[in-house]
Amino acid sequence: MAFHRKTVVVVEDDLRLQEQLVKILERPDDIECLYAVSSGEEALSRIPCDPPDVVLMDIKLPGQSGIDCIRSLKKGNPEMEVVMLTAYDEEDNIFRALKEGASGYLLKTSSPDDIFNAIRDVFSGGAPFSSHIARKV
Amino acid sequence: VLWARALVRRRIRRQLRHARLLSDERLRIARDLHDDLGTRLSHISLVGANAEAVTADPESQAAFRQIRELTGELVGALSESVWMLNPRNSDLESLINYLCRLVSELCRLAGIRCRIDDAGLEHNHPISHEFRHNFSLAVKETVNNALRHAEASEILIKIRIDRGNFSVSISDDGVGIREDAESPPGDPGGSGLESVRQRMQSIGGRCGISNLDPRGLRVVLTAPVLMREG
Amino acid sequence: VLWARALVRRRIRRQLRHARLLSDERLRIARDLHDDLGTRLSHISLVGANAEAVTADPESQAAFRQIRELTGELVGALSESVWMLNPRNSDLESLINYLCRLVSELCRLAGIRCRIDDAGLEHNHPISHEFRHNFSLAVKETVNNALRHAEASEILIKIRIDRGNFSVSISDDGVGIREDAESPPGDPGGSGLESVRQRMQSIGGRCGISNLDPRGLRVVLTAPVLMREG
Ligand SMILES: Nc1ncnc2c1ncn2[C@@H]1O[C@H](COP(=O)(O)OP(=O)(O)OP(=O)(O)O)[C@@H](O)[C@H]1O
Ligand SMILES: Nc1ncnc2c1ncn2[C@@H]1O[C@H](COP(=O)(O)OP(=O)(O)OP(=O)(O)O)[C@@H](O)[C@H]1O
Ligand SMILES: [K+]
Ligand SMILES: [Mg+2]
Ligand SMILES: [Mg+2]
Ligand SMILES: [Mg+2]
Repeated sequence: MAFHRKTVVVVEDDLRLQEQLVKILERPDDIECLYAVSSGEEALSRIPCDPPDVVLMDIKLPGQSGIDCIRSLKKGNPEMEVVMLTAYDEEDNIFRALKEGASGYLLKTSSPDDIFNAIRDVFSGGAPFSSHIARKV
Repeated sequence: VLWARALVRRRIRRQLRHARLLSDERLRIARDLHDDLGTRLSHISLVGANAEAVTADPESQAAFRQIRELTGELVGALSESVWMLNPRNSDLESLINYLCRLVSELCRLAGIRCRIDDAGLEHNHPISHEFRHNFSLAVKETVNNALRHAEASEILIKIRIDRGNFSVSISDDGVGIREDAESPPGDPGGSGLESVRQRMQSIGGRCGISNLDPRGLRVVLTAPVLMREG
Repeated sequence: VLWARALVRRRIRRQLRHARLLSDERLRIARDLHDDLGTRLSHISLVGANAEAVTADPESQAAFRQIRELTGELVGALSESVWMLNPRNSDLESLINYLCRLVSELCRLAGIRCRIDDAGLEHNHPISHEFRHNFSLAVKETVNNALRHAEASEILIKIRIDRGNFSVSISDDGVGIREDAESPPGDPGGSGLESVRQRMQSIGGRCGISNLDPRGLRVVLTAPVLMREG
């Protein structure tokens, strides 16, 4: 496979977290963070015009929730992959996100390598799941 | 007679309403708390992750890694308590799923093989918050004991429902318990087994312990499945 | 008539019992979390402090310091929620003490001077959990707004009880709010003030905002002191 950088957009309302996430994504050569937005509304107005390969989407956003956002994003661009970001394992929300078309989810406390691998894995079909969630799906 | 029945019905309705109030409240509090704490923990973890990548000093790297791991464990504890408080988890099936995850995770961390046999259980049943809470903590302590004390190479979990009794048996192939091990002379001993007994008692159940032949220990936790209260 | 009175009494007793149940439950949840998380957080904090002392790398030191501060904030948030949930804090005096601590802490962290005037209040009064919860979060958001937006050099807090109404006024000597600042064109605006209004409304109170002459903003939060419910 030819070398191709995976482009990423971060949707996270807590600006301190957003800054740290963007900083982490700077490191690997095969991943490029295009930009970050801090609400579902902003995501819906910006992402369709300037779509990445993968959206890292916070579940809990003020106003429109991250889960509602997936549906609209996927409708316009079914190819785009969405990986949910969660502060803690919350099965209800994670299942709803998966039903709306998210490819997987990541804890925000994941190691950087887990984050990078999750971004790489959505393309090789290995969606990032915890074993437990996988068992139920 | 009709009148008395109406009274009783009204009383039951009121109790149900209050039970619902309690569990809604429980979940609301927990969610608020967890959202806030979860975000703060994520922040700590991310700061640590970025600093770890930048520094060249191996000691600092190790400390940052440790901080990240500790934060991850804390988030695990949070997730667990949210699970415990969600009334939608109030049935046996979800308890079983949870126990499977818990046990495999504990064994994975300890690097010990683990087999789970649930005999393809298909029944489901509502359970109370008390039941769920005490049963899962009892299983956790029992598995932890096997991982810490048994020197086992494998742990086998059997999950059964039989005539209204839910049971989980935890067997290991380790050293077993010597007759006097539970309270060695001069040592008050651990509090784990005692709390397992108390937890099982508090939900009308019991805890049976037996050495296996030729080696190993089996702990069987059993309790009647009751109606959900909250 | 006697019979009706007995019914009413019984109903009140039952409601009280359930209110107590609720608040016990709240406290239990918070305590459990606190005990578990508190210990783990101290561990994180210690790892950070030790590593900070050892390393010579200034960037790592800064990160360790930041982690320590974040952990401290987390512990603060945790204690705060335990405070909120503890039914023993259900009176006005303890709310006032808490608000004083909260405000001075927020101002200290932001490096802004703060005066608190409670006119030597001596009354006490039981308050509901709702009251305590919503009033303190409203004060917190209002003070945070002043610290973040006002460019003030000082904040003045006045605490009063007048004819059954409890009020806290938060004044700053900063830039004030321009007429259109609450919802600038094309910007949905923050949600803080709106949630302050909703919180005050939910306890039968209100929130008054006025620009001061020559400069600064005053926000007055007022609500009737009700009997404790839980
Ligand atoms: N699966 C097992 N195999 C061998 N010995 C065991 C096993 N489970 C428990 N024991 C023995 O029983 C003792 C009592 O267990 P208990 O859980 O009460 O205390 P503990 O695990 O030592 O301490 P604590 O649980 O309070 O941290 C243990 O110290 C150990 O000697
Ligand atoms: N004390 C103050 N001095 C000057 N401007 C203020 C003050 N308090 C609020 N404002 C203005 O009112 C706006 C609305 O405040 P609000 O709390 O609703 O939103 P926010 O603080 O911007 O965002 P959020 O609270 O949702 O994080 C602020 O953005 C700010 O412009
Ligand atoms: K990069
Ligand atoms: Mg968020
Ligand atoms: Mg033990
Ligand atoms: Mg605000």
